Amino acid sequence: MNKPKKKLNGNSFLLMITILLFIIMYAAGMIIFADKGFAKPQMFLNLFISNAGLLVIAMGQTIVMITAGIDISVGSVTALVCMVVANQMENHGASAFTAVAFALAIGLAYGLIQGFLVSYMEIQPFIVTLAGMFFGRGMTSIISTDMIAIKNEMFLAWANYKIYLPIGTYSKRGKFIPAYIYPTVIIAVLIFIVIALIMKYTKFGRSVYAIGGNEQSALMMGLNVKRTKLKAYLLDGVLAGMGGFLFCLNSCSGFVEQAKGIEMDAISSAVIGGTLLSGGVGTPVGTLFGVLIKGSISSLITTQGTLSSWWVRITLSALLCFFIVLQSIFASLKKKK
Amino acid sequence: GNKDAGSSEGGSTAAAGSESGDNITVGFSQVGAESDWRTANSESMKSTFSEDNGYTLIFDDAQQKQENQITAIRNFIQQEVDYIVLAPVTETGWDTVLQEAKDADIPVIIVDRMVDVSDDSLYTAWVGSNFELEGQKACEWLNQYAKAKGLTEINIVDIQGTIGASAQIGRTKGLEDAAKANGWNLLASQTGEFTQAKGQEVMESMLKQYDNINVVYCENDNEAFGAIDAIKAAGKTVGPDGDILVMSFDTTNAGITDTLDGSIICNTECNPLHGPRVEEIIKTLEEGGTPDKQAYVEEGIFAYGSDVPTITVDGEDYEVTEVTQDVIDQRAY
Amino acid sequence: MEKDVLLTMRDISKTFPGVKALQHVDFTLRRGEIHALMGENGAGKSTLIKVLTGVYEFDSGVVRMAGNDTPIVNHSPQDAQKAGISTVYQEVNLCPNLSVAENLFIGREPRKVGMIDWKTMNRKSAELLAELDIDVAATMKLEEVSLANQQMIAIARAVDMECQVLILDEPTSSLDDDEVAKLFKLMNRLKDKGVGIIFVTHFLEQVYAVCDRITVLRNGELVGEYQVKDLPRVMLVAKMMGKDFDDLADIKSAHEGKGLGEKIPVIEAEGISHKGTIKPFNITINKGEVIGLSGLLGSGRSELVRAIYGADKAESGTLKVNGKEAKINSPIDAMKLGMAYLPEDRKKDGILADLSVRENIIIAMQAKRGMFKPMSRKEMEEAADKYIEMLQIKTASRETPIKSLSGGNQQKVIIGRWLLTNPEYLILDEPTRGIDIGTKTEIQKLVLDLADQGMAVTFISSEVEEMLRTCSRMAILRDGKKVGEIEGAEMTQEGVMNAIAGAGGDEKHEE
Amino acid sequence: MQLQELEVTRNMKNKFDIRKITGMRLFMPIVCLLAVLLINVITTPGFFKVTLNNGVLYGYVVDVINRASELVILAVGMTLVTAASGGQDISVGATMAVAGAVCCQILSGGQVTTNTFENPLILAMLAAIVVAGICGAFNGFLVAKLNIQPMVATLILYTAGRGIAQLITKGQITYVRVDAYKVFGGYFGKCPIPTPIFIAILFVIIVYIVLKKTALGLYIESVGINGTASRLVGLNSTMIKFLTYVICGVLAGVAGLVASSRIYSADANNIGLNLEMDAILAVALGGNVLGGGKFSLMGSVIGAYTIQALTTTLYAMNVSADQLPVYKAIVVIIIVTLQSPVFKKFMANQKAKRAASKAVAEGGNQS
Ligand SMILES: Nc1ncnc2c1ncn2[C@@H]1O[C@H](COP(=O)(O)OP(=O)(O)OP(=O)(O)O)[C@@H](O)[C@H]1O
Ligand SMILES: Nc1ncnc2c1ncn2[C@@H]1O[C@H](COP(=O)(O)OP(=O)(O)OP(=O)(O)O)[C@@H](O)[C@H]1O
Ligand SMILES: [Mg+2]
Ligand SMILES: [Mg+2]
Repeated sequence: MNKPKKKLNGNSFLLMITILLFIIMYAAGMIIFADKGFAKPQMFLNLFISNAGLLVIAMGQTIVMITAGIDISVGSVTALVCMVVANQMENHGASAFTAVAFALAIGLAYGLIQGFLVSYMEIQPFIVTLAGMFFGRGMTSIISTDMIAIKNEMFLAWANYKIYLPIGTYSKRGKFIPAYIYPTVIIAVLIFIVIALIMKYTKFGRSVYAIGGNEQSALMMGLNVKRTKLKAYLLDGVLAGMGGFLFCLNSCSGFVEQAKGIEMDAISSAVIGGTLLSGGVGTPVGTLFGVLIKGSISSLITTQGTLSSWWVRITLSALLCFFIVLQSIFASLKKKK
Repeated sequence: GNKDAGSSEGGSTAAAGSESGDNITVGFSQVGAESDWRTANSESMKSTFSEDNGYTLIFDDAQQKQENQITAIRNFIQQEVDYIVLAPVTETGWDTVLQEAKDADIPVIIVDRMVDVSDDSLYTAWVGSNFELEGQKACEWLNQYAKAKGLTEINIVDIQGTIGASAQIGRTKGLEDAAKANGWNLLASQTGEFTQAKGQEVMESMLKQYDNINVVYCENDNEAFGAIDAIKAAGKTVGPDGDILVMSFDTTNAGITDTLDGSIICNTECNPLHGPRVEEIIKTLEEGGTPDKQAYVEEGIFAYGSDVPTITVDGEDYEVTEVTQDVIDQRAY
Repeated sequence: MEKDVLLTMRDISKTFPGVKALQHVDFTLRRGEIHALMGENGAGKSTLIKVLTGVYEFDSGVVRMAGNDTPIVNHSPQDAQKAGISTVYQEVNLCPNLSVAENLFIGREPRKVGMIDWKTMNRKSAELLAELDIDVAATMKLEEVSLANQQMIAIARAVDMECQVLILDEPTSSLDDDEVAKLFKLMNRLKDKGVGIIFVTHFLEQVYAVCDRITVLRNGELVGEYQVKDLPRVMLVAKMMGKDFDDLADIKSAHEGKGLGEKIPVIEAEGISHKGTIKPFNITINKGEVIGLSGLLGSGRSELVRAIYGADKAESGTLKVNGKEAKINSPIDAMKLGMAYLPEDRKKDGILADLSVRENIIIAMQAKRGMFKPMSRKEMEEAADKYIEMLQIKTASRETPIKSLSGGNQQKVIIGRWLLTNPEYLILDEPTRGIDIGTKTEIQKLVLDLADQGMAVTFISSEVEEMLRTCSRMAILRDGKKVGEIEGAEMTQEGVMNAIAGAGGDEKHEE
Repeated sequence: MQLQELEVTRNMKNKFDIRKITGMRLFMPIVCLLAVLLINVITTPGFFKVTLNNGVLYGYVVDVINRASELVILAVGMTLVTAASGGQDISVGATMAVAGAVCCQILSGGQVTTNTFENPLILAMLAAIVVAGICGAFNGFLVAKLNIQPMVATLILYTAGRGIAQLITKGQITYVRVDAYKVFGGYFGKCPIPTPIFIAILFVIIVYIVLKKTALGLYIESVGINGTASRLVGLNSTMIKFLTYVICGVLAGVAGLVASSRIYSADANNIGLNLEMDAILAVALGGNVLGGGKFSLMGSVIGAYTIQALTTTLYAMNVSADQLPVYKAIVVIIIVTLQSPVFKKFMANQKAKRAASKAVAEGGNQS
């Protein structure tokens, strides 16, 4: 009687659609802009190189969004991390290792405080993290209003260490150029894998989903809602700190205006990847594709390269809109079935 | 059209390309379109590197984000452009990506802000404004003007640009040094974020705190407009015969119009027309020459009336242009 | 402490703003007993349970558990679980976004090298589901499961936990007889193992079928603790209500013959169907008639009325209202034609949790009148007061948010909401779910009264007896198909059962 | 026993008035606003001085009320959107820029600066508000009809909006140097009170009356609390959500016109910049739940004034603008903590404890 029907449920269906749309879009880009190098493997790797920090930050964002929360402070945490890291190394002679510790400590502190306010004080996450965003940005400028360039040798060695891959392309001049990545990519991908495993295979991960699905029920089912939420924000904070550090490895500097709007990128990546702001739904894999999709939309626009500033903004959001609407249409089609 | 793959041999690809009717490809990463100045700057690039002039311009708008620019440059490298022109959002953090460009043998020309890199060979040349010099010029003008007018006590407030922007840093430094040197009374500094609305709000607040302000040093024209409104709303007057002198930078069309009637007493230019300068550099490179590492664009200083005909900064003389309708009409931006 | 006492609660008091929910209540649970907790709606049963499991903090009193000399206080359901108390709460409390298996095992997932072992979890779930005869796949998402099965899953979860005390707060309210029987079997098994079970229900026959002892609450106060055998039914009801009451009164015969002689159809549905669930369906509902829809769980009763009401769009078929063909695209169209629909899932489709009782009562009327004709404050208050009075809704005031009412009282508010719109055709999908027996009889009477006044009613209930008492005609559904109508003499418990099970009853449909 | 009860009721009667006030939903927001203002009594003695300067009212307090106007207007729209859809419209700042751009471009007839109206003012303003309404409708369509999450749906115009505004102004700031245009952000005739104050109050009153005189308020709350249940009681959830977004768009348009009139120009990059966050903050400071449902319009309005009071206060204290967010963050956290359910419960418990010990003491005396 109990035939377990192997049917694709709504969410994994959407994830498939998202991945498919990404592949179609990227393939289209490769065909249209073949002469502009879009088809090169390095172009694809660049998506990861440029978005390593964002990917890690978006992982944290995904987790808090699944608890039905949100964290809009990640951008300013990133800026704060970059500034502190740069300031410590350049003005206080800290080593690159100490800098990593600072980055994680900032993330941890943010996670603890915001997590406490959200879970134990029951203050709305948007407001808590909005305050966190204000605070981080303000602190950054209190530390220094100047731009600080990082000249620390070990740090630069990390940042500039190219890892060549056994693939590559020939340049117009006939030179073989091997494809490469930076260590940041490896770290980001590792973190992604760890988070994906945590969300799928640990009690904490599943509790996060349960809380997002229905907080009251989760409580009644005997889950420790408050502690789980605190942990979620803690993890998010640490990931923001880590992401900030990766971001810093990419930009090698600290300044006030850094990473503005990263929070919106992280949120929209997660959403494109199928995470619901109302909680309970979303996967790290989805978010990965969300990041890749956002990255390739920008990449397509840059490659096109004849748009004026305002058309860039409009096109960017038109593509985003197209994507989101398409998803929503697929979702409702699925529901009707 | 970038179909010169066949004719590509050695380093003179682009030159060969342009001779055979093919275009030189230039990738330009612009900060954004945050001000009229920036729009004029983009326009200058676009009109210089047009198809008609034998170029293909790949324009990228970074929307004020450095990370976008880093991505864009990587993209340009993959597109194998002939030159990269970079108007950096920030001065710092370019080592890695410029190294990638260097590895790919693509010359990089920096415009507007300078970059702060560990190795100067990472970029080929720089074209831009000297913001500190702008500040020094403006302050020197004020110094001369005060002498000419017999102003003994100068109570000045500084409406700064967006904190951390090169223009803000340079212009503020110019003022702070001059205030110290000349014994001016620098009452307060507060950022107006280069906008009219904030400029007005900040000025309103300053006027309530200090009633002896006689000079306002606005770090761009928009802030100056706001400040003028705030001053008028407070029942004071601006201009040579008024209560408060308003100084400004950028010399946009709207700004210089206010200089015509003295509302803005002195307006220091910040020239956005970088296109021709960059083209000169590219031409030099195409011909196998070595361009100057640094090239400042020429910038004037405009003032109401002719009380101060010339100023001297660091031993160099600069002529002060008296604003007339003709001057305004003849300006390109 | 007595030797087999598992749990004692002494002198428990709990107040909510404006409500004294519990006052000096004592309760004792013994090993291996099924202990019924009885009382009218709002008597404080759920509150007592929630106090015990740490959902609410209590104001005063002492809780002790066997083998523990010091009083215990559970600060959260988690603590309660650790203390060996496993609970099924009144409203289904599961996570809709997780799979069935996860809902069964969350918080105690089987692990392998520290990671959740999904394979084992799904297998164990399948076993558990099979054991309880629940026809859902372990990998299904919970929100795709019908309410009744969700209820069963919640029970399965609670039962599967190693516990000393099992609490079931109205677990049977949306189950049909088969499921109830299954549940009872299970309860008896646990009882034999020495588990103490607290059982809340409004079905008296269920109390007498399984329980050993009864504790009665009234208005938050303890009435007393009794052995089942010492407390006949009539007395139990009297204790609960504080007055004598004969729930077995034949309310129907009083109305017999009062119905309209002439049959004037109000609703004529022809070929109504809904994708996947309802096969083309004909039904006529006359003025002054109460039609029952009967069938097993998931037979499509709810879906059918939803399609008529426009809550789901019907795929095919025509609908005539008062002889005129009607186009119904959304509930408001149906309402304008004089329909009213009381949904079965109160929590999801019924209550507007944060709004006051008053607003919850008038909202449908207000929607019908339209945005630009707001009801005056006075009108609203009068309407609210009328139904609070009429349905004996227990609430601190009419401005109390509905979410702080007891489950049964919430249901009454929703009934009031629809009566206020003065419908010509009223659809009631499980209207007496979670309602105490006094009020249940009142509602049944009310339905018959309304029918006498010419209202057409469709009545859905999992309780056959209740249907027999109220309906003048019954349509039987099976697997989304109408398989017959019964009327008059056929309308007996047996007749209905036979009809539901299919002719002869030999091909008894398994659920 | 009975005596004691009597005692309690008597005590309650004495305290009744205070309780009624402290129980009000607006109590906390008002207290917070007053607290922020009170800081100034100590730090900036002249803060509350209002003088008639040059025929207009002049002083910090006037500044607070005046500068808060756009925020107040936005907060009203944001409140409705939040209540109905349980999400926020983050495109309002960009919509303001679009409205400003449309208005100024029409007035200047496409030129960069103008000293005379090229087209009638009323036409330009109407067009601007209509365009803003269309922006709102676009958001509303995505949210209500396509069921896209509000923050993401509005993210589209959040990014595109300023681009569209720049497209309209061709990337330049359009100046309308005509005195008649400065009225909305300045002064009207000889009236000593800045016009934006009136505009803000006017729109608050309009929305308030609409909510009072129609059932819209109830509909919005109902839809925000439970969309499915609302549909079943005959509400058109889609339409109601859509409507709130349109209203929000229109109000953003009005705010855009005020902001544009203040600087008599259309600055696509800066009009309404970051104002969406402040508007959301205002809604929260007003004691509203960002998850939708019941709402308090006046709470949001008070929240908006609180934010501006805070900003002006910090300016008056000479806090540098780039460091200001730090203080703002701290104050915001303090305010929301004071309003949080946990804190309220804690206070209630404390009070109950005190009352209990007092009752015990009194009871002891009497027996
Ligand atoms: N969270 C709450 N806030 C305020 N009052 C509440 C709350 N929960 C319950 N009450 C009140 O406490 C009283 C007891 O409610 P309870 O839910 O315990 O009743 P019940 O016996 O379970 O009734 P039912 O049979 O209807 O489920 C009711 O008057 C109810 O209004
Ligand atoms: N929430 C739901 N999600 C998915 N399928 C459902 C849901 N509710 C019911 N169904 C399915 O729809 C069909 C008809 O269900 P319906 O609720 O109409 O039955 P019913 O006769 O009213 O039974 P019940 O006593 O459970 O209300 C069944 O196959 C059932 O499994
Ligand atoms: Mg109950
Ligand atoms: Mg049903």
